[in-house]
Amino acid sequence: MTQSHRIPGKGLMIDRTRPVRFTFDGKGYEGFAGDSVASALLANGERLIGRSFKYHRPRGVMAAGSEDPNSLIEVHENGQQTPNVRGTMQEIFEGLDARSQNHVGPLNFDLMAVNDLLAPFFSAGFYYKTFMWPRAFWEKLYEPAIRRAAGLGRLSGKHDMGLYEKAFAFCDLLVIGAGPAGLMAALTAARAGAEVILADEDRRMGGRLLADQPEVDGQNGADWAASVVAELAAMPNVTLMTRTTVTGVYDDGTFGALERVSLHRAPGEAPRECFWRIHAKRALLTAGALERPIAHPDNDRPGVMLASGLVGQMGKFGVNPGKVVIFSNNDSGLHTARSLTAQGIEIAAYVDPRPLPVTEEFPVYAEAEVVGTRGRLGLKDVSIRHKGGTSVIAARTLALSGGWNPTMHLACHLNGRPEWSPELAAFVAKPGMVPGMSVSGSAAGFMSTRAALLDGHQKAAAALIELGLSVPEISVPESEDRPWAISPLWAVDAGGRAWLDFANDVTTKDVKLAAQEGYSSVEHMKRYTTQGMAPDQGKTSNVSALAVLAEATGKGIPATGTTTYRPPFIPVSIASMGAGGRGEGFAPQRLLTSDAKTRAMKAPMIEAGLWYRPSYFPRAGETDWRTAADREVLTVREHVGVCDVSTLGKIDVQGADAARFLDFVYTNTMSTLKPGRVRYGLMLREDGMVMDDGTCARVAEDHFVVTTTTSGAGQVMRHMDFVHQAFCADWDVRMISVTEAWAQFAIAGPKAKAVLATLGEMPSLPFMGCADVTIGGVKGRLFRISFSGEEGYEVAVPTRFGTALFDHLVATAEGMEGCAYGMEALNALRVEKGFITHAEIHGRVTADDVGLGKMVSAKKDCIGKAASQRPGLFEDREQLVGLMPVNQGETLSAGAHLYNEKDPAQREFNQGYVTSVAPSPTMGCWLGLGFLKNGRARYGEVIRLDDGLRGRKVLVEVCNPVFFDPEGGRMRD
Amino acid sequence: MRIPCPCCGDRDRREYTYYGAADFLDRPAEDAGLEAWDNYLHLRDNPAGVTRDLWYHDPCQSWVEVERNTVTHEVLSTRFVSAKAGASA
Amino acid sequence: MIDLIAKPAVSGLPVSHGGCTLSAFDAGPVTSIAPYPGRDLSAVLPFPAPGTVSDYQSGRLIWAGRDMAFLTGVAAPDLSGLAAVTDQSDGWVWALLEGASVEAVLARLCPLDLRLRSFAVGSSARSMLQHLPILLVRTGPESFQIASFRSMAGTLVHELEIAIKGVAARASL
Amino acid sequence: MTYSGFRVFTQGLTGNKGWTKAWRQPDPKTEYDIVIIGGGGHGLSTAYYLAKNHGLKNIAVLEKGYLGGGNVGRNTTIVRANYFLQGNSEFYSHSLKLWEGLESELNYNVMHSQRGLINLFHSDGQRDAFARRGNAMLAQGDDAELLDREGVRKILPYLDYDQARFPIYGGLYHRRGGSARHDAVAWGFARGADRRGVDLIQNCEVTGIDVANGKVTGVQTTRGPIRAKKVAMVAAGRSSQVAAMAGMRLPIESHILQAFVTEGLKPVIDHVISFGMGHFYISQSDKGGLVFGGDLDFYASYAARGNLPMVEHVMEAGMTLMPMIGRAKVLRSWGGIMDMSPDGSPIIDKTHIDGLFVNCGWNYGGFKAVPASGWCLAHLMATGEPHPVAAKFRLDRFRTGRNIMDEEGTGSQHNLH
Repeated sequence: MTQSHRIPGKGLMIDRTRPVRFTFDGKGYEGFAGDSVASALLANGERLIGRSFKYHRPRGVMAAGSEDPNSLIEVHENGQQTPNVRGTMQEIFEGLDARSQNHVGPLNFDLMAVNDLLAPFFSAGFYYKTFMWPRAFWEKLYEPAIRRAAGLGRLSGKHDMGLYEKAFAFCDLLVIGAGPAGLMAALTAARAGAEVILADEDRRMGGRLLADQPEVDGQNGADWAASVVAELAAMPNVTLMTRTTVTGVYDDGTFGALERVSLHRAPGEAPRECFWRIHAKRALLTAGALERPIAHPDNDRPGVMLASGLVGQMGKFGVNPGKVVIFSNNDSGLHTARSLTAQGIEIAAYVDPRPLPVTEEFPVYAEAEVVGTRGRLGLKDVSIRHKGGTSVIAARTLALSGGWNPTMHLACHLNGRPEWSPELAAFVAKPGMVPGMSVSGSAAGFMSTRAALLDGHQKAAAALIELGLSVPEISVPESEDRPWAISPLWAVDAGGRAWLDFANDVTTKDVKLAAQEGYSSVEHMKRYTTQGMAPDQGKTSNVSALAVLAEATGKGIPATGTTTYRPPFIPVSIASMGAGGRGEGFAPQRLLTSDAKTRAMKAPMIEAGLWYRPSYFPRAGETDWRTAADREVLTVREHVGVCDVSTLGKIDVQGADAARFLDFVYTNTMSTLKPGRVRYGLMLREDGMVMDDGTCARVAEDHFVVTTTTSGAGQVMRHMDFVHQAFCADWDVRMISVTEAWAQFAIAGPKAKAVLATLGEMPSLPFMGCADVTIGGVKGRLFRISFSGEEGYEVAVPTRFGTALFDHLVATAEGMEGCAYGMEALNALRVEKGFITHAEIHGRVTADDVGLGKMVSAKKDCIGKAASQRPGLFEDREQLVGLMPVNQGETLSAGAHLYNEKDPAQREFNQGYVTSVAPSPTMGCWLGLGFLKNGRARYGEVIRLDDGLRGRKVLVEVCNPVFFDPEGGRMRD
Repeated sequence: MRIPCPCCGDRDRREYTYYGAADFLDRPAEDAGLEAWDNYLHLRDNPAGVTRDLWYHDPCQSWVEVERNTVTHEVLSTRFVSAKAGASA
Repeated sequence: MIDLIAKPAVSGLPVSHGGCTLSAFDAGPVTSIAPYPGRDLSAVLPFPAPGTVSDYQSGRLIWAGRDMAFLTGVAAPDLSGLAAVTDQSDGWVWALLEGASVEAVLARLCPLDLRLRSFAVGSSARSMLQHLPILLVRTGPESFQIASFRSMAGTLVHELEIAIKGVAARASL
Repeated sequence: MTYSGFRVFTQGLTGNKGWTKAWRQPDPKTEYDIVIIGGGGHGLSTAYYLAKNHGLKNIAVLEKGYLGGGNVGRNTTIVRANYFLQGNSEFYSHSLKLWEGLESELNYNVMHSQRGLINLFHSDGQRDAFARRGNAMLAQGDDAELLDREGVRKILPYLDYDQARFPIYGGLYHRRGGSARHDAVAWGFARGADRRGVDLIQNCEVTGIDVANGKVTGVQTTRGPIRAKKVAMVAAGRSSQVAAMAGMRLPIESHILQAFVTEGLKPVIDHVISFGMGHFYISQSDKGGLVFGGDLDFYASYAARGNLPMVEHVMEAGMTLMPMIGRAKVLRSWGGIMDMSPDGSPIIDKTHIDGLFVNCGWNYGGFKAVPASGWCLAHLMATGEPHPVAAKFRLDRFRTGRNIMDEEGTGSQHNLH
């Protein structure tokens, strides 16, 4: 019968006019709109929902919120699946496909349940003591078996293409949890005009007012909550965030929060989840309290619930629990028994270890304990040990109430440690653990509704005063104000296995064994038994487990202390916190003005920093990169080539002290440079190693334009800002990046001047000269510099004209037997000339290592100079050399190591390594650059390039790194 | 974590680049010797408590000296590093 | 004689979803002005305080970072000896974001408190939009101008469009 | 008591009542030959090898909190020998060899799993740098293979090969790389040291280091003064504070490194994957959780917790590399305090105080070093000479510029980590 276990007329959250069909393990069920998977299954009489982690014991729903340790399911849609979803949190929608997880064979006959029989051998930490022999069996046999058995749900293995988002929010007061204290606090602050964010995990605000529905202000508490929410919703200074769990507290009033935006709907256009970064000037933690079970033998069967879970499932969803036994050590359990009775539920027994001089409408077993249960796939009966002996009582539901743990986890996220409250038998937050945040309501141990309402108001008032706002007149409504008392009972001593951590299958025996073996600090116990490490993060088990440990060690609970509470409060998907990162979103893409044209020419693009640059420009018939690159190189050497070099960083440096400043950041002297001239510059880090290189053009007396490498641009700008602001802020110098303002193209080759001539009247520049020019009426800049060794120019125009200029240059060059060239050719050209890039200046080399020691001016200080002169940097260093194969046909490879010809390829014999290689059509062989011990003294020596990784051994001759045109005549006139 | 930029106001940590202890402002003379440079570049008090360190507010390009606590992450004060060099702001 | 044709920084705009529209606009000439230490520019132009925008002739001076403002819309006056001046007209892509949900859209990308109370009309800020550097100006209760590096125009539009769509899609829930 | 499968079986039959303590809980004596400050992985392994390799008996390890409570119990458990600079190369190679025999050495299953480590690269330049690294590994006698894109795809079919922002060019495969169960390493060395007579003293904070005439004479602790002939500072995460007690300033800045673990999942990632471009690395624990992390939070801190910008960066890197993990949920996060040395390489050395030794500067990589670090420090303390594989881990290398080992090439100065 469908929805057989629904109480007529009950269930605030469900809409009985809207039936919703879904499947669980392929079987169709009907629930109502507003149901969770857990409540809908319970309403259909299903108690078994999953299997435990280690012993594969049958497990049912225990709670009504995110703390539930048992109801882990997979949610499937369109070939994608989400594992480890709490059945208590997943709202049902039409067509929802929910499945149980972690079993072999059907859920009700899990073959892995054999583990339960082997439990004596699977004690805490057993795996540290075995599986050690033979050694080779670990990776081959033991570990794969353990891995297969472990784990819970499954990922699909397919890319998660769902939409996720992140967002920022700001407020004066963040109220975390919309129960009685939270609602009262939000109302108080909102009426004071504060900007308030009220966040609640549930889809409807009210917290426990929706579950046990006490009277508030003369009406049902749920109705009172609805009226407060309605008032708040109408106020412009209030933001209500439902289905939103605050997951972590970070520094300076920053909170992480997960909003389940559309998980309650069939997949559509809206984001699945949104991860919020909320910055709040003040915060109130009103997250309530979580009930804990009592450890007694076989307390883990489906049908055993937390009393609060039962009350929640009844009040919110109208779930009918059948005949109920309640086992409680505190007054809220007794209240629940009375309340259920009043609602017509049969309480078969109320069991309490305390002496209780009460007469009730239901059987009360005082000074009694539950010592066992039966029912393989669902509870059948409960054994109660009492003064008169042991009674077995038939029941469908056993509700446990072992007391309440205030939900103060968030208050501990900044390393604060809570303190033990003997009255509450629980840990509570201390004031000031999170600056600007206070804890209120039952999260602070105020157990009655009236006390929570009052406290919420008072804590909000205190926050308002701190915010400089006045506290509005507001009457705190009347409500139940029952006293509450508890007599701690953590575990029933009656033999058998009594569960503490239901999710990870940790029993009292495991905790005691940890203590017995000396793992007696709470951290050791947790790590040895794995208690608290399951998806529920020990929400229902941590305090009980450490109490059992404290008893075993005799240290007492306060001295035992808690483990560290860390974010996130509930598990948070990687996709939500990583929203925007998928695919291209991880980092911005920077596109050249030549990008479209380049791609149209079918050039494969490669990443250069955040930029995309062409690798080569293939022509018809060219089947590989090598053919194209060789052609491009020879074209540059013989005719002319065009290359977009706009990715190089360009920094505009101006002011009367600009030259003086550049003298300080470059190793060489820029102040002697004449206007209209360009100089190569080398920049060190303060540790003396080469940071970057580039050119420095003096475009006017007090105006320079310096270039950086593509990847070094950001670091160089920061560095120059630092040097300026930290050491010479009073100098007349200002810097700004102009990288983006100019599109710049290299024109290189014997016909460069001819190409240039098509741009209009161009000045005749000497090598390393620069000038302002006008191109087609547009102001531009012309530099005569060369990274190819040929006569070379770089022409720059405002970026908007870059596309047009590139098109023109390529067309013009092609008309002169020239071409566009890409990074492969650029690399070959510069290797032929021995020009360095970041492959050589990789962060571990000095100016001297790359043969530029003389560029560190002796006449002045500069950044990095002092450290570069340390004695150890001149001993036994590897120096930049050129490498040519002895046998011209052989291929060189970068990353290979260098050895003397006869030495083995072993570390002790290492002589250096290869940084760059290129096939050189000019020289007719591969060329390499590398670093070799004492290399400059070894030109002419034959050594071995050894690339064991690629099985390559090549004899190479050490030579000057400038292979081609060492005099540089081709670059000059 | 939030750090007040002296010109932009309170900003998220994600807008900053970190640059280590403020010792780095006290640059020795070129010829101060190995010990002085070792002290400047490498050796650190590295206090568990109040420290002064350097942050670059990337959006506005200001270098900021921050006084803060390395144990609590509390930010106590901030100022431009240029305030020391005696100019600008 | 070569004739260079200018190309806009961005294509594919405007885009509009759920009452929020992203469009490109021409900021006119843009000049960075960075006064040298101790110089007073007030005789020439009203250099804006951090986070503000001031009017200059028919253009605007937008505070754009430490010791720097962008003069947009008009040519820069002679500031020789007073300030470093560079042409930034081509360095940036400018976009206009308008509509009732602008704050919600920007809240998905920018770590600033952009609620009207905190970021009034006429405010400017340097910040970031997802991983892009931006200059932001509030031009109205429901409109912002956003400038970012020109080479990143595609990413700028892409990020904003995702956010606009995401905010719009929530209306269907 | 010796552990074995048979013992697990017989104990299981008798209610597991017979398991004895893994280590004693002795009170401190007034004098030891050697006192080691710090009961983490490195301190415990130092004590173990002092006893095992050098026959020394009268040793105490002083731990402020509980054994293994620092970074050895909070890390992403990667074990590898894939360094390329001389100095590091031989040391980590030695350490990996020790790992390979650790279970039988300690009679404790540390679950060292050589499932293979793959470092991805995303450009020709990165491939060249990794080739250099791989050749260094081969030259050291360790294993390395260079995979191209298709080679990576065969092993890791679930990465996003089509649209990742930084396309996968290939990877450096280190088959002997893998992971281990971090706590078990600390506990295994603790139990081994204890069985050889070392006193492991928990909840004993060192409050002072006694020096007379340039020679160390003992330590002051919260459990009273303890005399000692030799003292080793093995307190990564608090190195600067401990050294300050001896009047020393170290080349160390303390930084936060966060790491994350998801809820348990059935096996889905069978290797250790390192995505350098996104500063992201990931593996799956035997228990089923995805264990992953990223780069430093980048600010000096002793708070042992991090902030959201780096959390988000790590998650975004995961999503760009392998969007199939999107629906895995992060269960816990933590922040470890890293001893960052200027060049990113460690220090195992004597100090200017006779009898006082320092072991610090492990940066992000201390876990895999645990066996060799103890082995080498024990050697130095027992013989007075640096062990050959740790000979370059000198304290004065920054001052002299000699043998700086800056693997990342970002600069041998603190602010450029």
